[in-house]
Amino acid sequence: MKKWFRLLVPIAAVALLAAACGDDDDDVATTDETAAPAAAGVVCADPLTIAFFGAQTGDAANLGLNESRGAELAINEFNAANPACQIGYKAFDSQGNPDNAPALAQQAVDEAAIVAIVGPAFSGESRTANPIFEAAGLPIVTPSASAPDLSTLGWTIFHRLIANDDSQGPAIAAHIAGELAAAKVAVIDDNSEYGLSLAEIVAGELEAAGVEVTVTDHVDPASQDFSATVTKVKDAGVDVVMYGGYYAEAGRLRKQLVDGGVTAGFISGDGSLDPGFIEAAGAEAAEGAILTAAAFFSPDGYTGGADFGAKFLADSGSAPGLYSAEGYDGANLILAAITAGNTTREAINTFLSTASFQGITKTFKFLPNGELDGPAAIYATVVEGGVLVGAGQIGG
Amino acid sequence: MLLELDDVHVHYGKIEAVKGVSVTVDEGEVVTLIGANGAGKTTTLKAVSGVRNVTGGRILFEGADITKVAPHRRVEMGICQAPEGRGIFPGMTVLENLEMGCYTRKDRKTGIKARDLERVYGLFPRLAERRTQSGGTLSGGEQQMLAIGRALMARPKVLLLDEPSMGLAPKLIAQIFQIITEISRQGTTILLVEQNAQQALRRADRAYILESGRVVKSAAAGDLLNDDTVRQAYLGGLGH
Amino acid sequence: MIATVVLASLSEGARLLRDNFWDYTVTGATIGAIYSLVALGYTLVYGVLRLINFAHSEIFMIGTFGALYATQWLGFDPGDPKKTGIALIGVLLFCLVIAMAVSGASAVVLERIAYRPLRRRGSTRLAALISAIGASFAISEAFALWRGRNFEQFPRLFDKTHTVFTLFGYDVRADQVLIILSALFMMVALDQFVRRTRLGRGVRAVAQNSETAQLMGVNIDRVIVLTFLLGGLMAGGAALLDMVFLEQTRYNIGFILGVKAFTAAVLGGIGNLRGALLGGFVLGLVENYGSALFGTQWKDVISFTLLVAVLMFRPTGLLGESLGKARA
Amino acid sequence: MSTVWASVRLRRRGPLGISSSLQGAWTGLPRAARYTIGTVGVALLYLLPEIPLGLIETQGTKWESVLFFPILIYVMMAIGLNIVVGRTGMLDLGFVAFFAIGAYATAVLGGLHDWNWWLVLPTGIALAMAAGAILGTPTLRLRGDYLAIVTLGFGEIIRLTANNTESIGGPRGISDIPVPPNVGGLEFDNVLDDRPFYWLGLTLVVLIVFIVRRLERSRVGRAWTAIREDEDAAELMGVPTFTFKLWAFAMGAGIGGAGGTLYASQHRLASPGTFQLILSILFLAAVVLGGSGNLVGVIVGAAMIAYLPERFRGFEDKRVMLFGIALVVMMIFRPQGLIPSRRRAAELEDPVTPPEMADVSTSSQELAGYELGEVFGPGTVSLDKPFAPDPRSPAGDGDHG
Amino acid sequence: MAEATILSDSPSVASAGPESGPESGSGSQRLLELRHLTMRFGGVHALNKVDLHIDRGEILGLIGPNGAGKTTVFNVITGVYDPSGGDVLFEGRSIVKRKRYQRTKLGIARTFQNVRLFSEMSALENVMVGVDAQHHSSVGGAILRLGRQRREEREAHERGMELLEFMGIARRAHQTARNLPYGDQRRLEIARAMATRPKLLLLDEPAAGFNPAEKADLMSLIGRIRDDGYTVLLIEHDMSLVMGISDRVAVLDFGEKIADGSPASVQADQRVIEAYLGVPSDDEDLLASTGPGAPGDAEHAEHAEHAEPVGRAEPAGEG
Repeated sequence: MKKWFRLLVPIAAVALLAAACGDDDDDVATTDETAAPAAAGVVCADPLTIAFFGAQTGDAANLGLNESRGAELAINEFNAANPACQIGYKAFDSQGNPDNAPALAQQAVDEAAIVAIVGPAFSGESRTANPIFEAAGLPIVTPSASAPDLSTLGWTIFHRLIANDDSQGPAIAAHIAGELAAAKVAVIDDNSEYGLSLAEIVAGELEAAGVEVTVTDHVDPASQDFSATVTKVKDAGVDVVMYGGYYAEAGRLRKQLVDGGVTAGFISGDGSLDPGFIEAAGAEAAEGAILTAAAFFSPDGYTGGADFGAKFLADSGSAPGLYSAEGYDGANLILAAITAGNTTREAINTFLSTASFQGITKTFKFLPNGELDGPAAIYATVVEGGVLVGAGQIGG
Repeated sequence: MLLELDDVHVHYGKIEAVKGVSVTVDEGEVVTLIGANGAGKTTTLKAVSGVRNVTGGRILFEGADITKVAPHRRVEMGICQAPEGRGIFPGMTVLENLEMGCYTRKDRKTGIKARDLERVYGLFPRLAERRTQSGGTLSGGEQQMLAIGRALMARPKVLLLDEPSMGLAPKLIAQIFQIITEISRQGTTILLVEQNAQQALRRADRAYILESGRVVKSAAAGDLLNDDTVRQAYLGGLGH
Repeated sequence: MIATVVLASLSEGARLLRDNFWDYTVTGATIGAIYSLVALGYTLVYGVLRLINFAHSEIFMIGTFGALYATQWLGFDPGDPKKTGIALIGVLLFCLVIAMAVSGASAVVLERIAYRPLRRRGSTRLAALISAIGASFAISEAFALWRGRNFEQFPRLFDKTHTVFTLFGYDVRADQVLIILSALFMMVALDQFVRRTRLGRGVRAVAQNSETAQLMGVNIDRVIVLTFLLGGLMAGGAALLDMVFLEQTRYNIGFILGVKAFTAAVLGGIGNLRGALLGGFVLGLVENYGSALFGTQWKDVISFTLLVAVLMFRPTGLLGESLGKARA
Repeated sequence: MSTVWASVRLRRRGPLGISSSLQGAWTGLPRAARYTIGTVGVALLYLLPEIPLGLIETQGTKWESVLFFPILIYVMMAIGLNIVVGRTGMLDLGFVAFFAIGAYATAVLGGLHDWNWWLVLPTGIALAMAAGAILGTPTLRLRGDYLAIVTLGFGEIIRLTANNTESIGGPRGISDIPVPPNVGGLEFDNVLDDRPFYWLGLTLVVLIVFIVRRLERSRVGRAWTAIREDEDAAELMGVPTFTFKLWAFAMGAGIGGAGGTLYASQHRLASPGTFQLILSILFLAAVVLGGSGNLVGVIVGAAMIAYLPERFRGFEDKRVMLFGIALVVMMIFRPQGLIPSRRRAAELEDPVTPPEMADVSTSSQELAGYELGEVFGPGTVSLDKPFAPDPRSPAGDGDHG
Repeated sequence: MAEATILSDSPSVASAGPESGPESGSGSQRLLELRHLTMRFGGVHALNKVDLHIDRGEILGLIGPNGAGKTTVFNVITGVYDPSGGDVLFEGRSIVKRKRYQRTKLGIARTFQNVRLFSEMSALENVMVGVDAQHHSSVGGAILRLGRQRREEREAHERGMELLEFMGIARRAHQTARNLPYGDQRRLEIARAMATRPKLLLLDEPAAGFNPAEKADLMSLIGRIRDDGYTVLLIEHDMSLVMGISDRVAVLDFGEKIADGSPASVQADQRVIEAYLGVPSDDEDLLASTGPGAPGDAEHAEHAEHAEPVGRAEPAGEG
């Protein structure tokens, strides 16, 4: 854990520096339609609460905490600026487990003060919780549930703050086929809903682009030893290994591939975009790996996020991570709705579905199915010298 | 007095198997406990060696109260038992089984051990022949010899023998009892539990008759050979 | 249609296995060696107490943290330069001693807290099994609270990519040689200890006939502690080797490995030391070969199917004897 | 018979706890009174979601939802597993497999093939029973620990196969699952109201309890218990042990399947991630915690196992650890479970004259044996070996050489 | 009263099936026949070409020194062991291929040397398991409480109570078997075996651990069981008991039958005396001491010395 911090310190320092050089405008919501919270402040009669839904504990807590701290920061800022409208915050800790989600969702729905949800963080829990939110008309903005089909299930309360895997997958494939100019590719996943979906999309796109996928394999994330997969990859002599899954296994796989003598390039999706990847792989083996996401790993990549890292650190005591900025934006989006005078679930949902809002990560405007309107940006991050370095947009 | 049982009670759960047995064994004696099945003989012996908890009364050894002493400590003090059913370690060789006998001995110098082994092999030449054979493959008689020999390896002050004649051919029974007499002659005190009353009474100095967990009679062994109490307690009163 | 697909993938798997046979063999044997060492702990305790020590996996996990701390105490960081020669041997031995000591000690403590009170009360073995499961939860979760739920990295101590020798075209790596050899050495040492020494005889005696063993002056409590200690030491050894091999650990790392090691112990014949050795290697190899043939995602299915198949035909495992009956 | 496990110092206490005296009071009541109390009790269970219970209710999660899952589902699973473990004495570490089969049957038949829910339920149960029989046929001759590890393996095989099979959704699972048609005021399609599911589930549980009671008090139940107590003696007394073991497995599996069906319909999702090994272990813990073999006991045990972690969500990360510690402490101080089987309750009787062998054949057997079958362990009772009560009796068989 | 009921339910009168009763079935007086029965364990012959028959309605005493193979005979008859050679005929038909529980259904029941009750069940339930052997209702019947199931359940209960009464332990009906006094456990075992409606009842040392008074009770009880029409094969060490009650006695030694005949003729048989007392040896004590014995080698077969903590060494002399 401590090393985790050590790696984050330089990032945080960069963020601080950026903040110092940036302009002094603290306002986050500046669009044509909605005015920034006025100095006089928003006045609201009823107690209102914004809830976070996702893992706070358990194995998947990292991502959940990244997001919830961002949301909390947004609410704290709002409350400081608007003494006459104090917004409550509550976290529902699903541990990322779809089995736990319904009872929690029912509870959230039952609490009248909760007017909107930031989350659920994962696609799996979305499947069991969102029908409940839908039935109750409780709007959600999810910063990270990326399964493409979530927007096809007819949920009117669903809003996704990032591009889904249907955008990320082709971007990765295009990058492999184009930039990396690979002829043979191994597509490996962790046999999870997220990992397998992403891997399948990438493999399909690669085949379509005429790149040969010579190895497909599914590793067991609970298993420590991936040597059978390494042998398979070695046997095929591929140019690039694409992995769909989460950072701990991605790092472990990368390490074992390098140890086994595989020199192919390595690319993985947003699940792997975490400093934990470098830790797990070891700085040496991690070097050069490409990790993509529909978001920047560090908020200073965003135009509006210059001082976000510093504020985040000050507020929560830890550095921001992947989707922290999206969590922050999500909460601000809801706060913008409240600022605009919407205090019921229905009104907020209508606001979310129709309004356009400038966050620090992007401009949010949603299609009727809850997906973002406009081109989806996919960004790459590269491991260089043992740290994650932004490498710009690769698709969208 | 080498060994003394004073009003010993033993329970199995709620069932009282031994109901206040008092037995004394003097140094050099052969004392036998006889009685029908279920009379509490074996349980009494197990209480002496400590593998059964005493629920009442005391056990004294060389004057010290050993009622609460752990079984392995009692072996160190010089109480060693050849258990009912022999308790051979089937996966160990004869030699290893014998070595188990001196498990607690502090003087594990090879010389002394070799001398003890020699003594046992002297008493039981068959064991010497089979020393590398595994215990489970021995015949019943050989196992009994091994059990007694193994107990002797501990150089016990008192040797507890539980039904050494059990399941043996008459010829072997005779041999075993001859050896018991020999062991006693060499100076080891023996407490013998036996169903074969005739043999036991012939070989022992004194005898206790147990019935339903109680001592019903104790006397010099010879006097009991033709005693009616023995017949009653042990042979049963039927069919005459 | 499905049959054709299956056959096609099988024939591709067969080619893969044929072309990389020694690769699969060496990597399978490496993980198999670790399975074997952990399986010894299950088998020892089972042989003496007839208890599935469900928390043994946590003893292993504690060992990995012991090894990790040893390197940290020596001042290693994941990025540090690798050691060679005497220094390397010294570091490895130091970590081994610490891992074994930590695992051994926790196994003894575990026995004292979670099993002995039950034994004293004459509990059923089912109760003991539940207690073991509870202890397993408690220990691993305690580590999760203490160390967090993320993986922690073990530093690279030496150049693993270095090829020691080439086996039919497969470059055998230094860490693989180290793991297989040291595991074998530890297992032989344990086997000899149990067979040749007085204390080992005591363990065997209790396993074969506990009451007679008591009558021979064996302190059963001490033997049981010794059994847990030996199992813990082996798990500690396995923990260091696992850290050298895979270089990361966290609170629940023991769970899957424990299930596998227990499977290996049953496969070889639970209660049988040599069975654990055999079972571990067989499991490691079959898993790897099966992964090649059917795909990695079927790895665990293959292990458990193998287990069921073996038990069908040899209901007491491959070697089938209990610890007690092992011949000298 | 003395294995080391119990050989050392035995201090068996009669489980004279509150529960056993309560049990005594209960059995002492007249029949009518018992029926009345029972009916009122069941009625109260139906009213549970309606009565305000204050602090008893879970705080962070909705009480009505928690009542259905995990509490009711766990109860159902524990009742099923109890037939296998508590009644028949076979250790099953992979019971989650049948839960999974029930859930997937619902998902595939109801979701992919649009079967009527009321047809799906019995089919799911039947499929789970068939799976139990299929698993049982080759494995039931294994004993004790071997059966345990094989069932554990079976549970994992089912989960991994589901995960690897694309046609049933692979890791994504199947999320388009039908709910029961609305009946009267019970709107199963209202996702905001879990009470209809709770009531439906409770009705199923009542029905299952009724069936299991009848089984337990019949020739079948006696055969099960006889197998648990002494399988060989049972067979020699004319019990077709294999058939009845298979029935036990199938009945347990069927109840597990019913649980799976209900769970999948309510969660509208069947995905492999749900059916982890840990669930099997929790179900087993529920059975043992409540009092293996006792129906009321396992119901209470399951309710506790499901309820406590939900109630104490405040402990968040610590609750699994506390649960583990609780299991250990419980096994140390009350190994017979919260509400032990009636038979375990101490009985007063006149003192008897016990021959030494009385303890050899009964009490030590009970003390040393795994409750799950008296002779436990490799190779103890196979037909080619003598009938030795102690697997390790030195002269037990002549093949050590 | 109890006696009368038992009588009415006894195999000779009950019309449980075409095979029941000594007069029906094969019509022969032979109930059980062992032909050249051989049982080997490893290289040891536990039984060597044993021929033995039991006629309907008799009590056959089976005696022999420890390790002679008596319990092995029981185990082969009941199917615990598959014989290495020879045949077992029950009512004229070979049963060696039958499963154990099927043999019980055919009408063979046994008790055990060491009591093996279902220790957590009540005494009544133990006996009911025995009654169940001749019943057929299974899961479906139990759930639906079909007529047959109810009838069978009632019968099991009634017959169980009758048998407990017959054995004099009816007051123990609702006590857990484990908590019964030892003597009652032995009686319960006999009741449980009788509950299966056996045509042939195998009793393995039923008097082991009994005091003389109890033995006398048991003797008269076995007599009554025979009088009710059961056929009894009895292993017993107490010579006075065996000789007093058996119609015929067979003697095994070293796995071979060495004598078979009336008690008196067996007692007079020189080979029997030698088997029991041992061949006179140089030690004169041998003749005086009357412990039975068998050379050790046969013991692997029956491991009698360990699994049978009881029932040895009854002096043979006074029978």
